[in-house]
Amino acid sequence: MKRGAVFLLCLAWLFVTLFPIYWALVTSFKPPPAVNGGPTYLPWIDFQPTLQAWIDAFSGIRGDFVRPFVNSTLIGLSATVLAVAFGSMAAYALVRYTFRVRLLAGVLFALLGIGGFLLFRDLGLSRADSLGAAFVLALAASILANRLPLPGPVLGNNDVVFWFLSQRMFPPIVTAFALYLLYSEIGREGVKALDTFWGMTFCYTAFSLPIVVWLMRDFFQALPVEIEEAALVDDVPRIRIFLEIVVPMARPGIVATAMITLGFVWNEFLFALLLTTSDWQTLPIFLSGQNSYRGDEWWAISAAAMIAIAPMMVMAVLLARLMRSGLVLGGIR
Amino acid sequence: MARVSLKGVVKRYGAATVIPRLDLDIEDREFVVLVGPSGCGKTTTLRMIAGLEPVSEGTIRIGDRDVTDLRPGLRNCSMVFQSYALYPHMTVRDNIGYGMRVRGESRARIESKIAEAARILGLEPYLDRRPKHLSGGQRQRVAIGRAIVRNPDVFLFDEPLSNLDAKLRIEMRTEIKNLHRRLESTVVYVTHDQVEAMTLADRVVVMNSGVIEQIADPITLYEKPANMFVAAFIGAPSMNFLAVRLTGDAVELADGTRLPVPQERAAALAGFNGRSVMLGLRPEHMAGGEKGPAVVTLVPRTIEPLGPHTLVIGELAGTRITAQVDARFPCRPDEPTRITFDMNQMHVFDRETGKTL
Amino acid sequence: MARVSLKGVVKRYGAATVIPRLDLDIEDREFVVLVGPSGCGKTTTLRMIAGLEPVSEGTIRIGDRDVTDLRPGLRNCSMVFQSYALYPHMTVRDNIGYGMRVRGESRARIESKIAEAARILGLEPYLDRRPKHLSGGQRQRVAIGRAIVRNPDVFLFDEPLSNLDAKLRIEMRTEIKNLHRRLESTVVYVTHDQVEAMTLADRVVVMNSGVIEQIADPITLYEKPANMFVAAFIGAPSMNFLAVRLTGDAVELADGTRLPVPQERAAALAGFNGRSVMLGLRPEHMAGGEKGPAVVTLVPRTIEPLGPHTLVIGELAGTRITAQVDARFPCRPDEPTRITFDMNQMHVFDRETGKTL
Amino acid sequence: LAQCDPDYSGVTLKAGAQTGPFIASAVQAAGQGWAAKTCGRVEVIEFPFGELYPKYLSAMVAGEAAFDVITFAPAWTPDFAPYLAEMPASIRETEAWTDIAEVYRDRLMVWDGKHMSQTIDGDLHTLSYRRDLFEDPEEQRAFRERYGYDLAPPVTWEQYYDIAEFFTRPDQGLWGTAEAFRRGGQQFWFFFTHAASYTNHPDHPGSMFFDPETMEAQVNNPGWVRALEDYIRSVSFAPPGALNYTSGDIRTVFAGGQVAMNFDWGDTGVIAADPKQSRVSGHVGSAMTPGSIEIWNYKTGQWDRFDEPVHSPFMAFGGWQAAVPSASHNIEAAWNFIEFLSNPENSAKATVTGGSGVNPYRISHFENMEPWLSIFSEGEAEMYLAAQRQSLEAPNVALDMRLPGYFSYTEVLEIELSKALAGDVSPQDALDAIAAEWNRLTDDFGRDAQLAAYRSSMGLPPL
Amino acid sequence: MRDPIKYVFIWPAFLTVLLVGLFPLIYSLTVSFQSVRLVPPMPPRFVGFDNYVSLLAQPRFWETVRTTSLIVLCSVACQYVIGFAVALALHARVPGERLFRVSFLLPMLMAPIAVALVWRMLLHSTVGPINHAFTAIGLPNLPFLTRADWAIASIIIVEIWQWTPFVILLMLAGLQTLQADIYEAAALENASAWRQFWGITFPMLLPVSAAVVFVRIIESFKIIDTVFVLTGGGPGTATETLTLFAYQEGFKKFNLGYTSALSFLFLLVIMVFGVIYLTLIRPQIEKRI
Ligand SMILES: Nc1ncnc2c1ncn2[C@@H]1O[C@H](COP(=O)(O)OP(=O)(O)OP(=O)(O)O)[C@@H](O)[C@H]1O
Ligand SMILES: Nc1ncnc2c1ncn2[C@@H]1O[C@H](COP(=O)(O)OP(=O)(O)OP(=O)(O)O)[C@@H](O)[C@H]1O
Ligand SMILES: [Mg+2]
Ligand SMILES: [Mg+2]
Repeated sequence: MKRGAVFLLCLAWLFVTLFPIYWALVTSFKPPPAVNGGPTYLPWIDFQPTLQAWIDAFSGIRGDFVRPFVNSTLIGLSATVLAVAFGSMAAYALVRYTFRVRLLAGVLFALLGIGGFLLFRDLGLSRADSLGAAFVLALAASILANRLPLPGPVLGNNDVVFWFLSQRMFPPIVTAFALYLLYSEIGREGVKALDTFWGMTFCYTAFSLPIVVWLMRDFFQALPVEIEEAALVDDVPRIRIFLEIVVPMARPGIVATAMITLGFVWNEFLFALLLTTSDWQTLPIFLSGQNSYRGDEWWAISAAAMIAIAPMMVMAVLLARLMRSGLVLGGIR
Repeated sequence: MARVSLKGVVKRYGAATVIPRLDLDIEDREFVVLVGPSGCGKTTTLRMIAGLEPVSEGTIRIGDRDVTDLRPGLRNCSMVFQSYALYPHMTVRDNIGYGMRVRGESRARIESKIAEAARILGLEPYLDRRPKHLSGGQRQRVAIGRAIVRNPDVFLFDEPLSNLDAKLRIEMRTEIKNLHRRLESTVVYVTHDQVEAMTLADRVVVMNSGVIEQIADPITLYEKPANMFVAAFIGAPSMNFLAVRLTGDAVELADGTRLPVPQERAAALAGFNGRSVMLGLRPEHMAGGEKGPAVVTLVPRTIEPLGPHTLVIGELAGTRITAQVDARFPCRPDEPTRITFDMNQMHVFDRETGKTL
Repeated sequence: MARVSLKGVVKRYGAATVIPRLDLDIEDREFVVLVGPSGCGKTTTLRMIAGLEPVSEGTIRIGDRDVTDLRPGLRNCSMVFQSYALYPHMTVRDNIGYGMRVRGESRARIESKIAEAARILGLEPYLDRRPKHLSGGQRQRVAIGRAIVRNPDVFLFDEPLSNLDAKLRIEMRTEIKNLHRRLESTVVYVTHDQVEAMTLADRVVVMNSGVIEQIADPITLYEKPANMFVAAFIGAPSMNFLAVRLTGDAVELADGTRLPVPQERAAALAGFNGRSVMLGLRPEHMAGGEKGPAVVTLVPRTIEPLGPHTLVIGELAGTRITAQVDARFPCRPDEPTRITFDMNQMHVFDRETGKTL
Repeated sequence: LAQCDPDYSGVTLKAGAQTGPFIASAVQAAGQGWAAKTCGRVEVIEFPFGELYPKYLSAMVAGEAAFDVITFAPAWTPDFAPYLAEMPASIRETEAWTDIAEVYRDRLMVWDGKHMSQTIDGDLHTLSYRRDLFEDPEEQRAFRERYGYDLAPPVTWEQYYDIAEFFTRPDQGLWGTAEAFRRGGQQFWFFFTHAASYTNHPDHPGSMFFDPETMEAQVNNPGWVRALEDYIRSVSFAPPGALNYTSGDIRTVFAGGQVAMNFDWGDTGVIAADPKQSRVSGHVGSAMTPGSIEIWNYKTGQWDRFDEPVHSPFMAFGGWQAAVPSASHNIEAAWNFIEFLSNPENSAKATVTGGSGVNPYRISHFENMEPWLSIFSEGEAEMYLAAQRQSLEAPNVALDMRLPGYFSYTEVLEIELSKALAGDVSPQDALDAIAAEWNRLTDDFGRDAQLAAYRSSMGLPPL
Repeated sequence: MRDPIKYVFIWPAFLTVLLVGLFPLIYSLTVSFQSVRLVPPMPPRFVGFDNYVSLLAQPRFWETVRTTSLIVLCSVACQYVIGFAVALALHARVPGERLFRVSFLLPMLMAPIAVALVWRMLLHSTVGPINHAFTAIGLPNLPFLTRADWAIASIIIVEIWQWTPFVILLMLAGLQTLQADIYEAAALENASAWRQFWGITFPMLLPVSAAVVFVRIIESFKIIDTVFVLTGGGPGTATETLTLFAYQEGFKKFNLGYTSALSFLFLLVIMVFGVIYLTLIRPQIEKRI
């Protein structure tokens, strides 16, 4: 009886979960009158399905989805690869080594960053140049400062992880907007960053890194250190240990993390909205444009939505399989 | 193959001093076993030798090199970990050969070394399996195989058998001993199982809280423990201790019972006459019934028949005592029983310092 | 307190039959220990009694109730899990009191029961700690405390000591035994450590692959094992087995060595004359030197001094043999040694069925 | 290649447009034609309407050559003008030039006295109604009985609401009218159409939004209040959920037969005529949006009465335009393409292509009836074109607002409108709030500069 | 150990985040103290805290804070309750569990934009099935997206639909870390399922819960896509969230200084919420660890 109730709860939630997806799917096969005349539910019974919306989608009448699709795929994959590569490396270092960062050095970085920027700009450098100069100056100064026995608290590995994570706490509009300003400044210097593959890839890499570091750190922490020590004793260089032993061992974790990252990049809207104009538009932007001048052509919108969802559905299946074998477990502390 | 020597080695973790000061010399080709209770610093010592843990003070030498600040890879030690630490994604062959490949040895040489190790360890049928398809004992042997292809100066073993079941443990013990004989290498072996220590070692180092309590060969350890700690640690069931007063030719228990001391022992202890000391006697040096001059009455609380003999646990003069008696010796809980002590085997310790007198 | 009886109990997991058919009667206030190698179905049996695992066939009775289909909460059993299964987020006090609070007992009563359990188990200083701040032995006692405040009909212990170190294990063994005596409850205790089984049990149930091999008191088990499995399983080091032929007043080894059989044993075995059988002899029933009529020459491969005695491991007629000799008995690896067998203690088994003849 | 004329082989023009099919498909189609003719290539980049302005602006401000051709709303011209390349004079010397309706040619395509852009679509609001209902004798009789005059396309807003009320019959799934009410759904143009009738005084051209002498916001004068009250009234005659309607929705509900009339850009007529999408095809009538007898005179602060209803058809949005950012590397080719896109032949084809979104803006579009017959019956076509042309040529046609900082002005407008529609604030309060913000914005942006811009956009000479 | 290789490992990530993620903030911070407008173009000038002051004085800012908080708190609370319940159900090994697991994950992986589009269709007053179902059982046609309170409720519902899977995923992972034997011990004490939940499951998962809820709160505060598509912030500004507000200011009006200031106020709001949350929850967690 109790199991029955539990099963019913699951069924209810299944319905809640699947109905909207089902609705989008059937709607994409409806002819316009079957949509506008009020809801219809079952193909062949309520209405005669048609492939028109799909034909339209593929023929590009409502905007060409192939290009955003390709863009999303390229940017998604490269950002994922970079984020997972950089993030895993950082997470690994954070698990296996200790880092000590003086708070004062961090503060110095921020102060020098702002001050340097203002100073250089007043000295007549262009905004992008003064930004770059301030960055280098601040970074160099704070690295040096970190060596000095400055007073004040010393931050350890957990703080560094938190620093990475705090990235996610910033409202994206703050960073996206700032990044937009930065990119356009750089653009004015002649290095195009807005609406470029690298611009998008770096942006997504940076904003996926916190999650990757967070997740991968847990996966690495779960790995037995002795295996690496065995290799160390065998005189295997760290880089090779990482690449040939750690990475293969953490592969399930890496795959799970990569999929979560890919999902994030694939679905991301705000950065894409702000930082792309034409060449590197991504799928969510394409989707948001499906509101039409002519009114909502729900069949077309549904087809477009299905196109955007499909790859993620495949991922859901894979992720669920990983989840079953308990691999996502590492994601918890 | 080489000598290993630790001089004035200190290890601190933050504020906690784990090893206050350690001096240890291990001869070339010697099989040294470190034993001690959990947390006494055995693993730490081993890892410092391997270079996996930096020393806080002191120097470590292997052969004629000072390796104190050398990174692990350059010390030419091989280590077998408690958890085996096999590379899970590699086959047995690759596990054994990986280090050589990294060092860039020739393929032919790698192959022949793997083949040789596999032959020695009886791993030929499993060369293409992954670790997870091996049994515990097989994994153990792979870990050893990985260590021997290196021709290391020193073998380091960290509780390699503790994950195995009793039967396999006994088998592997024999194999390791044989291996040592064949490879003629210096071995430092950590365990907290004293049977393992006794059966394997040329010399046993008994540690406690980071301090070496005694270094000696197994039989000396059993027969002439340097102090109460060693006496209690070596031998199972543990040695019994009774607070007694020495009165020339006998010892007097708290309840007034007097136990005669054999002549030669009494002579040796003459200097301590009248002193309160600790009397140590192993359960196996007791017997049921009245078979000698030193007889006490024990009220058994628990009777533990082990088959060949039976343990009688009871109280004597306010101290818990375990006696090992013959399996057929009749005794029942709560019925006072006569137990004979073999006072020839007695040990006497200083009450304050615990040192053997 | 109550009898426990399992009748025709079968347990299947899907297609795999883990327990083919089990009949077991446990008397009121009896301390029964289930032993057997890993995976033989000990835990499963215990869990079926507790109701945590449904039986596939058969009935289980506790006292005069048929509890086969009763849910665990209503069977009035207490169980101590191998992993202790303490509630990690509760203090010791809450861990012990949780069940009573669930049952809605009065606060005063709960407090007094907790206090009593804490006193019995020496847990008073730790009542406000959480499990993770306790040592293994203390956790163990909390788990027991949780079990005893319940006044259960039956206590179930699943390898409660296997996570403890040797010393603590011996202590806790004694405590459990005392507890049983004090609480006068029926206890079913699972272990795969045969020393534990021997020392604790009123009766030991030896299981193998879901089948009961023998039920007997410890000494009987040691002295009169029903078959080779029990003989090998009980006793450490394990019994030695040699394939021999019975020739009236002697047994003949594969290499032709003849060992005389004592009169009374020979008489009992007369019916099997000329048959090939298995001879079983425990290491502790051998001795170094020529001390009796049955003497063999053993080439020791390994010598393991254990302190009180030494194990000599070598081959005899193609079979590996372990002999236990006196610590002082001189022998060295690879030098043939004379070993005497105490043929009075020999066991003879059917070669096919393994049954004791 | 000999047939490339002029030869733009190797040139790829990037043309921005809102997400298709509207306009984008017209650009696309023209692009193919242009490619065949000149060997160049046109790549259409599409954005949702809401993103178009920021995308263009940010790209142009950043000086990126992201676009060679942009298609946009006239209202944005003031913000874009500094970054646009002027139309080459050669285009203005052709015959096709004079064919463009005057209001586009001389007003909307001009900023600061220069021709900066090319209209590629005509836009104003006209009324559509269902002839099957309006011409049903039963209905006519019932209407007459109830309101005392004949049922016909409304000429004043009073009639409009009488008719709307008459046809509001939820039990039959029929409602009176539909207008766009959703924030961000072209809502305020519908409101402006109401407002134009009450505030676009024939004697004071350009006084609808601001006082053209002081730049004082007029948006809270009694004419506007009345318009807002009307606009709010429309909700009660619209289908449920109408508050969420965009201009797109009102077309679908009209084509779906759920409302008796609506007013909209030319699209309703085209969509409703298409039997594939429409349940009322063949029954669509068109007319000018209603007018008013009374118009507010901002100078005197009084309502002026006229003998006949004055129609002030509203040039809502003002039709899509095309222009060339000065950052483009292909300015010449880009203008060549725009000329091609808007030449009489191509544009005529586009006006009658379903889904092109292009509505008539050339005289020839109205005069050449033939292409229209492919979608309309003859009667429908005549009525449709007549309504369009009449509106376009109406003497008191009202121009849309064009100002620098356009979005700042319309944002507060949209917000307050939505609040008023939701009943959270009274119409007067809403409009007062808008006026206050408009004045503040004007001050912020520089009153003189804004005034000059406003006068320019309304076709008034500089002060 | 002092091993310089560790810098090789950490610097790529560190630099990327510093360069792309954090450093622009410094720039943006300086902008927030200036008046920078692209439309109509005006030269930047330093205005001190003016942008902040005028924002704080603006009711619209506080309204968006209120709206966003409301959406966040309601939706996260529901996500947590439903997600936990579903995770418990899945953990109980219901039949068809595999199918459930896959399907339950789906919404989380879908683009919020697509989700919002689909839901706009579902909630549509005339062509949507939800209103259709409601009218069929005699309820009035509900103004899901057109009345302020309904619109907020709709957004909350969509948020719940999309993000409950996240809670399910992590709570399930958390549940898997719980030892079965603890429950068996409780079952032997005859504790009911209800008591087991409150006595064991809930307190033991409190740390995980706290983390999940924290992440959801932080992430929810960023909501824009859903609102953007579903209501566009309307009716009026009833459903305008902080991010949407900032977007309008920045990318419609190109009022850059103002927008930067707004962004930093936004950051402040999130931090206030984060700190309040952590101070409330931490003692609870510490009490139990
Ligand atoms: N990283 C560390 N930080 C602080 N203390 C540590 C660390 N590693 C070990 N210790 C402490 O050092 C002491 C010695 O540890 P070590 O691992 O050497 O013990 P051990 O003798 O090997 O014990 P066992 O038999 O349990 O393996 C222990 O008290 C332990 O708590
Ligand atoms: N849920 C299960 N599904 C299938 N087989 C199981 C399951 N649980 C136990 N088994 C099998 O049942 C057999 C008996 O298991 P049980 O846990 O009772 O062994 P045990 O005697 O307690 O062993 P150990 O000493 O290792 O605890 C084992 O072979 C085990 O693989
Ligand atoms: Mg250790
Ligand atoms: Mg078990």
